[in-house]
Parts: sequence; C-alpha cells; structure tokens
Amino acid sequence: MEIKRRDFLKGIAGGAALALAQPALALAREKSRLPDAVGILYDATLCIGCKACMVGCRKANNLPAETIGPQKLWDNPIDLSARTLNIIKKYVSGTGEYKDREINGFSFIKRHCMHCVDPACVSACPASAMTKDKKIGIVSYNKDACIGCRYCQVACPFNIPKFEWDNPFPQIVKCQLCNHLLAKGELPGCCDACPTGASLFGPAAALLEEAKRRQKMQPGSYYDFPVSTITSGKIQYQQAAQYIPRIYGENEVGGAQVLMLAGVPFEKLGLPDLPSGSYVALAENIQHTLYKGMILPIVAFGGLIFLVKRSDKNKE
Amino acid sequence: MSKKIVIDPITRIEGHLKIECEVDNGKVVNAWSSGQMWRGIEVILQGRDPREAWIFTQRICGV
Amino acid sequence: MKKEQPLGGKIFTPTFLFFLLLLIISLFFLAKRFMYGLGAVTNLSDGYPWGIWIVFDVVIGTAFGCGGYAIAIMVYLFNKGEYHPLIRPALMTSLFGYSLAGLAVFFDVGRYWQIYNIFLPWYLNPNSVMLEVALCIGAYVVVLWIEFTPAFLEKLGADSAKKSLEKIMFIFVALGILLPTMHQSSLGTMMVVAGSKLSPLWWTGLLPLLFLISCIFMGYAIVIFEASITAQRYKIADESRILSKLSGIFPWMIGIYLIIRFADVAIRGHLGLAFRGDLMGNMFLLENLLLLIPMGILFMPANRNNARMLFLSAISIILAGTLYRFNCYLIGFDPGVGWKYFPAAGEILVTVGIVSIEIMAFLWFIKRLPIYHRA
Amino acid sequence: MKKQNHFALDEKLSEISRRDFMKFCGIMAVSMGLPIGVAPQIAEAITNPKRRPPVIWLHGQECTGCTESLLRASHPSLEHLIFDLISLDYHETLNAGAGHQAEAALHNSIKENAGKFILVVEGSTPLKEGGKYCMIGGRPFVDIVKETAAKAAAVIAIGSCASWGGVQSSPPNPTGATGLPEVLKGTTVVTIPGCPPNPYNFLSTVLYFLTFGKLPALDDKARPKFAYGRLIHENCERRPHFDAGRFAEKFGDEGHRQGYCLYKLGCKGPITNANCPSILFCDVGAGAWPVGTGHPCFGCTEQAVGFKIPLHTQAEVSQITPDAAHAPIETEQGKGLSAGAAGVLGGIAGVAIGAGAVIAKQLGQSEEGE
Amino acid sequence: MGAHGIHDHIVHFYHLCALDWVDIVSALKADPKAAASLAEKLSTWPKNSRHEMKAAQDRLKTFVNSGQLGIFASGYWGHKAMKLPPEVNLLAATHYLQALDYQQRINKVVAILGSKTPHIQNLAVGGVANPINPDSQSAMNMERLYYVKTLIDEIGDFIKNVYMIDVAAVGAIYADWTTYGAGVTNYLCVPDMPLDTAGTKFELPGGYIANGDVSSFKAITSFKDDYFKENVKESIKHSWYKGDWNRHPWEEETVPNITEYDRKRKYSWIKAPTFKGKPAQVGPLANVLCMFAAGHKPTVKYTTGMLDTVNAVLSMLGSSTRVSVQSLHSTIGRIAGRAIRCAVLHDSLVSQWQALIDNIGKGDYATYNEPVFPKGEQMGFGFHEAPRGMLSHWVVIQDGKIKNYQCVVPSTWNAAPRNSEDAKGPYEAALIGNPVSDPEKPLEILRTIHSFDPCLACAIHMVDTNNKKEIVKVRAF
Repeated sequence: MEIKRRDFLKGIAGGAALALAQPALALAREKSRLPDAVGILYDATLCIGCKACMVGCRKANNLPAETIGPQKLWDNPIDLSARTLNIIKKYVSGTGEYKDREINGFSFIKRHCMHCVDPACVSACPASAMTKDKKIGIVSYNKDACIGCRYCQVACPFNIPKFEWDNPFPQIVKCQLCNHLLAKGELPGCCDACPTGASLFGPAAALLEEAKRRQKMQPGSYYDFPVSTITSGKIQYQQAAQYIPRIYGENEVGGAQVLMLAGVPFEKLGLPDLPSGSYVALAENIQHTLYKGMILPIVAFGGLIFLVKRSDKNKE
Repeated sequence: MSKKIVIDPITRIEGHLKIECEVDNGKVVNAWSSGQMWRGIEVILQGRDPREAWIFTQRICGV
Repeated sequence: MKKEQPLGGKIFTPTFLFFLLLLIISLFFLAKRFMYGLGAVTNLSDGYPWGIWIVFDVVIGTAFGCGGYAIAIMVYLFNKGEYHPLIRPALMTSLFGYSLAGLAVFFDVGRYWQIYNIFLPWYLNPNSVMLEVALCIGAYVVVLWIEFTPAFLEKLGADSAKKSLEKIMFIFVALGILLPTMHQSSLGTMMVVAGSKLSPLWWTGLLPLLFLISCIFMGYAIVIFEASITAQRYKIADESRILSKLSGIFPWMIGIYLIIRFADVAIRGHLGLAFRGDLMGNMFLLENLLLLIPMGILFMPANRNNARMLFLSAISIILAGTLYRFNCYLIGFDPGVGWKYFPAAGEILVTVGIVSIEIMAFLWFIKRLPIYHRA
Repeated sequence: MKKQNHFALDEKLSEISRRDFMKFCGIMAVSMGLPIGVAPQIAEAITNPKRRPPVIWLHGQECTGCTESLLRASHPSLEHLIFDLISLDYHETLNAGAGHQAEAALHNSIKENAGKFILVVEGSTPLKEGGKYCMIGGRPFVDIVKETAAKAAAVIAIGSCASWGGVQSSPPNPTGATGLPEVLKGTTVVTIPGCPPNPYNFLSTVLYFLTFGKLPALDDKARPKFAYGRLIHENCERRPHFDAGRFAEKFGDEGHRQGYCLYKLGCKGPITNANCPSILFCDVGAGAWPVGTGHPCFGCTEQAVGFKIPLHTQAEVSQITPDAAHAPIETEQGKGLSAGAAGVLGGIAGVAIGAGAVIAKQLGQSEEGE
Repeated sequence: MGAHGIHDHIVHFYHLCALDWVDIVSALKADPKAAASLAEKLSTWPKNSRHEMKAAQDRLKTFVNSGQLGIFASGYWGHKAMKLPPEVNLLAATHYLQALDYQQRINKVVAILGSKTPHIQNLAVGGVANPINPDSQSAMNMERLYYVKTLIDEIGDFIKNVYMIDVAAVGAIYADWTTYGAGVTNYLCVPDMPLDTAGTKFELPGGYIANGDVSSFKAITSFKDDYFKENVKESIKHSWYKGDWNRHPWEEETVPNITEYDRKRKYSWIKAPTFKGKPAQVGPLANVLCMFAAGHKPTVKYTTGMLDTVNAVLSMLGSSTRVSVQSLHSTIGRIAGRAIRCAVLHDSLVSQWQALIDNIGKGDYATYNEPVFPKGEQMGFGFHEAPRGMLSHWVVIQDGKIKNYQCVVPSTWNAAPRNSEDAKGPYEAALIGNPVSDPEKPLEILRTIHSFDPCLACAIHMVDTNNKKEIVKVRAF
C-alpha cells in the first residue's frame, strides 16, 4: 500500500498547471515515535470480553451509561460515541466456537483512539484544538479552542473523534489516554480495570517490544503476560494463542502509540487496512508546498496586480 | 495361647484402618494399628503456590 | 460602453414571496438546530460528520460563486476586455455564493460562538488545510464586498468615494483572483487527508488540481446559466454573443480535465471500480458523462450560438461539477461499513432556505442596484 | 431379626404430615429441574416401593467429605434417607458393625440384591502398584469396586475423587488415583463431582432413578444435566458485576465488601459447570456457597480445573454469554433517506426541472423569434 | 472453627461412637414413660417428653420391622458388653435422632461462614475471604451475624442439657471403662483461639503433659513457640516410606516404598510422630487435661461439673464407685473429655462472636493481610487444635513455591505405628489390657479405637503460611 507517494508524484507529473516547485515535494515527511511516548497494547487473544475496561473508562472519564433499545436496562453502546470512548466489540463467524479463530470462531476487539504518531486530527484541526503532547505523545482535545467544524472526524482514519450531536453546545469527545490520571500517577481507566492484561499500558517502545515477543511465541505454550502495565510485576501465566503475524498500529498511517494483536485478521475486526505512510503527510505536503512562507501566493499576487493593471489600462 | 484378631475395616471412622490384636484370656496383650491408604498429598504440594496449599490440605479430611 | 443600471420593478413578486416562505420554514429548523443541537435537525452522524450544509452550501456553493473568479481570469489574466459586461453580474453571484457559504458554515459549525478562534494567532494551525480554506474564504468574502461596493456607491451617488475606491481596486481584483485559486484547490486538498475513507475513484493527490479546474468551468457555466435566465426574464442587453464566444473555452477545459481525471484513475489502477455497477461506479460515470455530453455539444460552433443548447450545456456542466463535489465529500466517502447518510428533510429545507436568500437577494439586487446593462 | 412387616412403612410415613411430604417432593423436583407437577409421581415412588432400594456405599481414597455432606442434608435428612427412602446396606463410616461383620453384610447384600442395588462409590481408585495404596480387608480397593460394580443396577460416583480422581490425582498423581468411569470402562457411571458435591445433587439423582426407573439425562462427562448443565458463571449472583466490569481486587477491599465479581481473584465460575449458585449449600439461606461468601470458585467439579489450574490464576473465559451484549464489529448507524426528505427533494427537483424546462423552451422561442 | 469442633464432637458421640455403647434394638423394649421420667431427673431438656420417646421408639420399630436394617444390620446388638438398661438405650436413641438435627444447626454456622461444609471455602492465606460490611447485602451483615448467633444459642442448650448429661449417664453406667484404654499418657495439645494477630495470647491454652502427670504441664505459648517447634519429629521405621529415619518435619521427604504387611518391619502408611522423642496422645482429652492443668476456668468448671454429674448418677444407681480427674485417663475418659471440650468450645464461640461484633462496632472490617513470599528459602509452621487433636503443618517455601510440606495431623499421632524406638502408638498402647469377651465380635476393641475418633486421612482445616506466621482467625472464628 505504497500508493500515496507514487500517486502523488504521478499527479505532480501531470499537474504542471499548479506550477509547483518540484524539490519541495520530493519527500513526504517521516515522523517517528517520540522517545517517551506512552501507549496501550491491546491483545485480543487475552481479552475475555468482560468490558471492565469500558466501565473503567466511564469511571475514569465520568461518562454516563449509554443505553440502546427501548428497555434502557443495559449500558450497551454499539459503537464509540460522545459517551463511549472505549468499546469492546465482538467478531463472530460461523458457529463461533473457537476463540481467536477466523473461521467458526470469535474474537473481541477494543476500539479507542490509536494516538497516532502522525495524527490526522491534529493536522486537520484549524484551531489547534487537537494537539499531540510533545513528550508522551498523547493526542488530546481542547474544547476552548475547538470551533466544532468536525474536520477531525473526517480526517481520522479510525473514526475516533466523536461529536455531541444532541448538545446545543457540543464538544468533540475522544480517548485522551486518561492523561488527567497519568498526571496523578495513575493508570488509564481501561488498563487499570483489565483483569487479564489484554489492555496493557506502558512506554510505546516497550509495548512494541512486548508485541514482537508475543508474535514469536509458540502457540499453546505457556508464557508470562504482564497485567495492567508492562512493569507492574503482576503476571498472568497463560497459554499463547495463534497470533496473526501483524502488529496493528506498528506502521499503519505512519504508526500509532496504541498497538494491537489478534488471532483474527484485523480487517475482520473492523480495523481499516491502511498503508504505512500517512495521508496527513501528503496533505500537509501539498499545503506547505503551496503556502510555505506564503512565498508562492505573494509572487502570484504580484503577477496578478501587474496583469490587472495592464487590463485596466487597456480598458481605458 | 493368644488369639489373633484382625479388624479390617474399622467402621464408623474416616478412612481405612486396620487393627490387629493378640488376645489372651479375654484381654488384649498386643496390638498393631495400620493405616491402609496413602494419597500423596505432600508430594502433590511440592512446587505449588503456598497460597493455594489449603485447597489441598483441607481435603486431607472431610470430617 | 454602456453603464450598468438597476432593472427596477416590484420587489414583492409572487416568486419573491414564495422564496420568503421557504426562508421562514428554514428559520424554524434553524431555531431547532440552535436550541437542541445539530442532531435534532440533521442526519449527520459520527460517520458522516459533514452533510449537505457543508458539501452543498459551502463546497458547491462557493464553486457556484466562482463566476466572478472565472470571468476575472478571462478579463484580467487573458486580457479579454470584451467580457467585462459579465463581471458585475458574475461578481454578484460570487458575493451571494460566498457570503451564504459563510452563513452556512456558521449554522453548521458546532461551537459557533468561538468561531473567531481560527483568527487568533495562538490557535493557528499552519498545517491545517481547513485553516487555509477558512481564512481564504473569509478574506475573499471581504474582497468580494469591496469589489462590489462601487455598485452601492453608484446607487448612493457617491461618485468621489467610488473614484478613490476604484484607484486601489486593482489590489482587490488581484486578490479576487488569487484567493479563489488558493481555496478552491484547497477544498480538494481537504479530502486528501480522508485517505482510505474516500473511494479511489475520487481520492488522489490531484484533488486540488481537479477542484481548481472544475470550479473554473463551473464558474463559466454559472455565468452562462444566469445570464440566460435574466436575459429571458428581463429585457436586458443581449449578451448571447459574448456567451457564445465564452463557451468556446469549455471543450478545451473540460477535455483537459477529463484527460487528467481518467488518466489519474487509470494509472492508479482503479478504473475497474467505475464499471462495477454500484452506486459509486455509476456516480463516477454519471459525473463524467455530464461533462462529456456538453463538451461534445459545445465542440460544434453552431451549438455555441444556440441559446437553448448553451443553457442546457451550462446546466449539465453545473450538475457535473456539483456531482463531482458531492461524490468527493459524500457519495465516495465511506467511513466504514455500517454508516449511512442521507440528508434529513429539515436539513434540506435549511439549505433551501439559504438558496432562497440567495434568490431573493439576487432579485432585489438586480432591481435596485446597477448590475446589468439595460437593453 | 429379619422379621417382615410390610404394613410398617406406610404406617411410618403417615406420621409425617402429608403437606410436609409433598413439600419435600416439590423441593426434590425443583432441585432436579423437573416441573413441579411430577411431585406426586415422586411421592408415589417413595411411599409405595415394595422394598426400600438397597444401596451399597464403598470408600476408596477419600476424606469422607461426601458422606459428611449428606449429614447436612435436610430434605431429606440422612435419617429420613436411611430409615425411609433407601436401605443403606453397607457404608464404612456409618456401619454399626466392623471387620468381619461389616464385610459379611456387604457380601450378603451383594449376593441378595445382585442386579438390583445401587452402588455408590466415594473416593478415587489408586491403580499404581496394583492398587496397594488403598487396601480394605486385605484386598486392593480396585478389585473390590470392580467386583461389586459388576452386580450393581446402577453405579454412582459421588464426589470429584470418584468422578475423576479428585485432589489426589493432581500432578504428579503419586498413587495413580483414578476416577470410577476410567476404572469401570464400559459401565455407565453417573458422576456427581464436587468436593464435596452438593448432597441434593446426589439425592436427586438417586430419587430420579427410583422414580422414573432410569438415569437422568447426562452430559458428556456423565454428570446429570439437572445439576451440571450450566456454568456457575451463568447463574452467579455476582454476574451483573462481571458484566459491568466491577471486580474485587483483593480480599476485604471495597469491591469485595460490596459483593463485586471475584474473577480477578481467580474465580473459575466461567469454566465450571455446577448448580452451586442456584441451590446453595446447607439450607442456611442466601449466599451460602463459595462465591456467595466471598471466595472464588476453584472449579472442584471440573477435572480440568479443580486442583489443576492454580487457585489465583484467572480462568480463560471461552463461552461468553449473552452474545448480544457485545457490540458487533459492524453496525448500521446513521440515518438514511426518509419520506420527508424524499418529498422535499422531489419537490425541489420538480420545481428545478420545471423551471429549467420552461426557461429552455423560452430561450428557444426567443431565438426563433429573432 | 469452634463450631466445627462442636459439630464434630456431637456427630462422633452420637453417630459414630454411641453405637458401641448403646443397644438400639434393646431400646425397642423400653417403656417410653420410664425413659422420660429418667431423663427428666437428669436434665431440664424440654424434648425429653414421653411423646418424644414414644415417637422415636416407633420410628425405630418401623425401621427394624421393615427387615432392611441397612448399616445397622451388622451391629453388635445384644452383645454381652452392652450394659445399658432399655430406658437409657431409648433415651440415647432418641437423642441420636435429635442430634442429627442439632449437628445440622451448628453446622449451619460453619456453612454461613465457610460457604459450604465440609471443605469450607472462605480461606485465603493471609486471612479469610468473608468480607464484612454491615451496609452491604453481599457481605457479612447483621442478618448473617444474628443467624450465626441464634444457631450458637440453640446448640448451647443441646450441649449442656443433653450431650453432657448423656455422656455422664453412659459414663456412670460404664464406669468400669475408666480403667481401660489409657494407653499413651503423654498428652500434647496446642493453644487456640488467638486473641491477638501476633498469636501470643490465646483464649484456650495448650501444652504438653508427660506421663499423665498434670503437674508436669508445660505450656505452649505462641505461634512461634520454640518448645513446640524443636520437639516434633516423625519416624518411618515402620511406615511404608523409603528409608528409616527420625526427622524434623522440615527435613522430611515423602517417598513411598510399598512392601508387604509385616508387623516386625513396615506395616502402615502412617508415620510415627514423637514429641521430645516419645509418642504422645492428642485429641479432646489431651486438650481438656492441658487446659485443666493450665487452670483454664471454663474447662475446670465443666470438668468438675461432668465428674459431679457422673458421681450423682452413680449414687442414683446405688453404685459405690466414684470418679475423679484421674479416671479420665481411659477409654470412657476420652469420650467425656470430648463432651467437656465441646462445652468449653461453645463458651469460646459465644465470646468470639462477641469479639467479632465488638470489632465491627469499632469499624474494624479488616479480614485479610496480603501475604508476601520473599525470595529464598522460608520455613514455617502452623498449628491448630482440631476436633481430633493437635494438628500442625510444616512448610518450606523456596522462592514463593512450596518445596516441602508436611502435615502432622491428630490421627498420625494417635494411630501411629511403633516409632523408631519401637514404642507403641496411642491406639496400640490403649488396646493393651482391653477386655474382649467375644473374639468374633470385638466390640470392646472398637470402643477403645472409636474413643479416639480415628480419622485416617485426617482433619485439617487451616493452613499456615510463610515466615512462621499463622493465619489470623479471630474474626471469622
């Protein structure tokens, strides 16, 4: 899925009309993980679907329950929403007998903000309401800056930012990795609540190492799996499942600080199959090529003034 | 002449006990008590988490 | 050269009253939107955060408003003074298109009370394509009003003020060409970031170029469309000769556009998607067919002199441009399986209301302001 | 001593009030998962047998916990059971006689009731070293049990030891402790696992057999479905807490004192089939079962769980119910075309096309007119 | 724990051991009225009426008449050694049936706290799993606590008005049995019902008595008591384990070595434990004697009360025999000791319940201390005075995993084979001199064996933890 760059360059070849300065376009920028980035490793094979993380999230972020259907008995959101920052969804195929198997199996999947290395929402937001922390890389939202244009929603490849459609004074709502709790030295609500270690908090680099370690595990053999955080010391001794050989979030759209492992292909779990480069980089490239230092527009402006003057003279 | 009495099994107890006595003149003069069953709980316990030992040891006896 | 003059006549015609009624209906829904939130009136959702208010009122509305820009290019860039009579009416449609787009944005934006944030330096995000679009459109609306100010000054008879304004007008005219070039291309760039969510039939790095070209031919088509109607409806100077000449540009522009369009899709290897018979494929074909047909028609000079053919071709081009933008922002946009969107009745009626304002303002302007050259 | 007096039993039973008796039968029916309507049938089976059915009870490697648990039963009580319901011909822990006398009683009963008695076995059978880890009356237990089972009408393995080996079969299983179904391959052995099993599961099985003349429906591990048909997790009073993600983190913490789910403390309810949460223990009212009092289930009824998976290790929950509670990967969301919107759009389209057509027509005319 | 002990003692006396002394068949011949008046003389128990007796007798008649005697078929009815008059037999049989009910009641206490019985499941290393929260419906709250209290009160009546009296009556009639079955008179027991979390203060004292000499009593004072720790050893000379050694439990190994039954060499699965190199008798009698020696007030009260009642019955029977504390070194003494301990435990139960309520009143809901297992080798032991006597667990933990675990349980002490010095175990010794009137029906041997309440696999209901730290049991009994 390297279309992006190739396409773009092809486009440039045919797009001489834009009269763009070629050298500036040659490379899409490459952002890499911040050294102190934190994140979550979600391992669907460890997930038992208890939804403790969802409750933990509600508690940590003081969110009300979300009931769907006429009875209003259960907190049962069907997707992420302005009230649900974190959801466990279930994939079932055929008889649904076997955990972590694509055919006749089932798997859970947790959805929340991926905290991209190069987040589309941050790039898109005209008012800097979405920001990526410069140290730990959490993508957070500032309602005082937000104008409610919802471009972040359009831009996010994972459909994460949600909007309060039924509020006359709405906000965008998304997982902010419980940065208010991290500031207090606590854990994100979901990782704190997860009983099995399926949601694991830790430094993004260490989580990637851990994910790679799991990829090499012998299915069926027993291994130690950390619970809550990678360094908590709490260990679950468990059989390794058959992982599919992919760490979701390692490279997708430039990588993410949230990583995922599963026994079922991620497309089946509702995660988009994304290229390794980021669309953001491309859009920003176009933008910056055209408007870097406003040189191009000013040059164009000068030319236009000349032309207009000439035309006016002719008219007279 | 002493007479040997073997009571096996001893009932109304828990487990399997065998008692052997030598009786002489209506009096017991010698006796042997023999446990007739072994389950190896101590062996099973080796290498386990101490926090769950009671699950096993408790089941040594149900009375 | 003849001067522009107000056409005069009654304002409150049945037509005007009809649109006034539509406006009142839309006000009801707008009130609801501001009281209960966007969800109460629109069918917008987290999957489709942008609906017709953005796509039609802004993205397409501004393209409709590119008449002024397109004619200005012709007059100033290519030094074709003969098209000058078209400038003021075209400017007027631009004024309406952009002003009302700004109004629509205000309705659509969730946190409208702090919309000024985008102008605050400490909130600026230079990476944001949206910022560029917003600032540019904002600036252009101002420029448009300034460009249009002479019409008011004429009406008021403030000749000296008009003269001094016209001395510096060249700056605004130049800006009036520069700004739409910037933001119309950026409207395309906006969807580049949507990446995988946009069908490959529309997603390309060339989106800015295609948006730019399409806004220009849409601008010409709008001018022709509008001139055709007014020429028919009000006895004004016959501009058909100018229009016929102007329409000669279409086959070339559309031709270049279509070549880029198809070459891009074909080179990226997604042309097959167009013939799958699904909604997206059909829309792609329809969108381009609506361009291909007028291109064919207008290729023949005889047709360019036929007012009816010209009118129908202009409609076809407008529809094509409209559809292209709908496709880029809504129909080709797939946020993941399971999401659907179709505008709600109230949503449509608000858009109708905005269009009604436009029509009413148009009627008022041409009757009261010196826009057209009288017959 | 063997005087026959057939009117005796009826006279005896008439002393218990009929209401009490019907109540008892109703409870039995419920605990067996039978409709309450069969209670009269059970009453019939109990009040009018020709003889009380003989039961022979053997002990292998055990702790007598299963017998002890029967002492705690109140419906029926042990007294009622052995005096009125069955004829317990041999039972090491309860037998009055010992040694030769007990052995003789055993052999007599086997001979006399061949093919008619119910054999109940408590405790596992050690197979290593020819069964010498458990000797009774000088003979390996394995021989005794095989011999007796061959003549029994039905064989019931009570407790986890008899069902699958129990605690002493935990790795490394030093004595080769084996469950009865393995020892008696080819014979149907109803297993009532549990350590100890709930006495009512055993009693209900016996009464089922007496009443309907056949064994209750069994699952793939030969456990009566009425008792082991569902996971503990499915009937657990703490299940709402599991569903809501409220867990006790450690004994005595706030969650623990609020009755939250014990999954994190190692509860094996999600992988253990038993009816503990529905019928409880010892008739002391609410919460009288391990999870109810605050301790995680350790899976004593499951061969693969009890004494195998460490106590404080969390179970891998594989059977998730209810499925509907989880959001599917894809859901229909957003609103599509509504009638109102279609009407409005239709109207606009109509007006636009009409106006366009009129204008186009007029444009043509004016041209013609030119 | 106390409740468990009481339950066990009642079941043992009435259902396991009474049949050695009570001739059920003889009860059929009794006159219910006479039995009732006899009973009324002995106690104020309201369920001693003529109708109760009649009902019980009828029940037995029906049963016997059915011809299917079941477990009773092989009994020693009419045995020469059965001496109780029919009325006393009926009284005992009536109480046999009533005891079935009362054992259930006290057992309910265990069930409420322990979730089920046997094999309670409320234990956790470091405390108990019973959360206390008077404001929660899912924890130990007022309803549960008062259910427990009610049951404790009910059972108290039974113990004091029925059990104690019956034992005294049987003891008086079988007073000759005070001379048989003393056996090993080294008595060992441990203190129990700790009053603090460190295990240095106990409600019930424990210790060691050598050679039946109460004045030789030496107390065991804490969970870390060195006197206890250093003097326990086990021998396998006559047991089916590999080798021939006499080791401290921490150093033991458990390797089975099965050979033929050979009285001279190896003949039992039971190891032979010793205290200070000598076999010791454990159990309720050992406990009562030690507590008596320690001057434990309730024990002294109930022991004296028991002896007085026996002497009263003896004088009522016109016998000149009188009993004293010395008489307790016997088969019947062990049975009496069990009844005395039962009463003592009941008092303790009442006070423990009150202590629990006081703690809750003070807002102390703690029930658990998280255990920590340091790296390296840790050795620990724990003990408890179980229904059948002193029980101790010895554990060696290496890096948080069990390296060695040895249970030295009551029946190991009592049913032990000969030890490394070839000294007889308590059962073996107690049988010496026992009368056997009919070798084919060795009822007397059973009487002595049963008086120990043998439990071969054996009773343990507690677990010690690491670092010589005993579980704190105070709050949940």
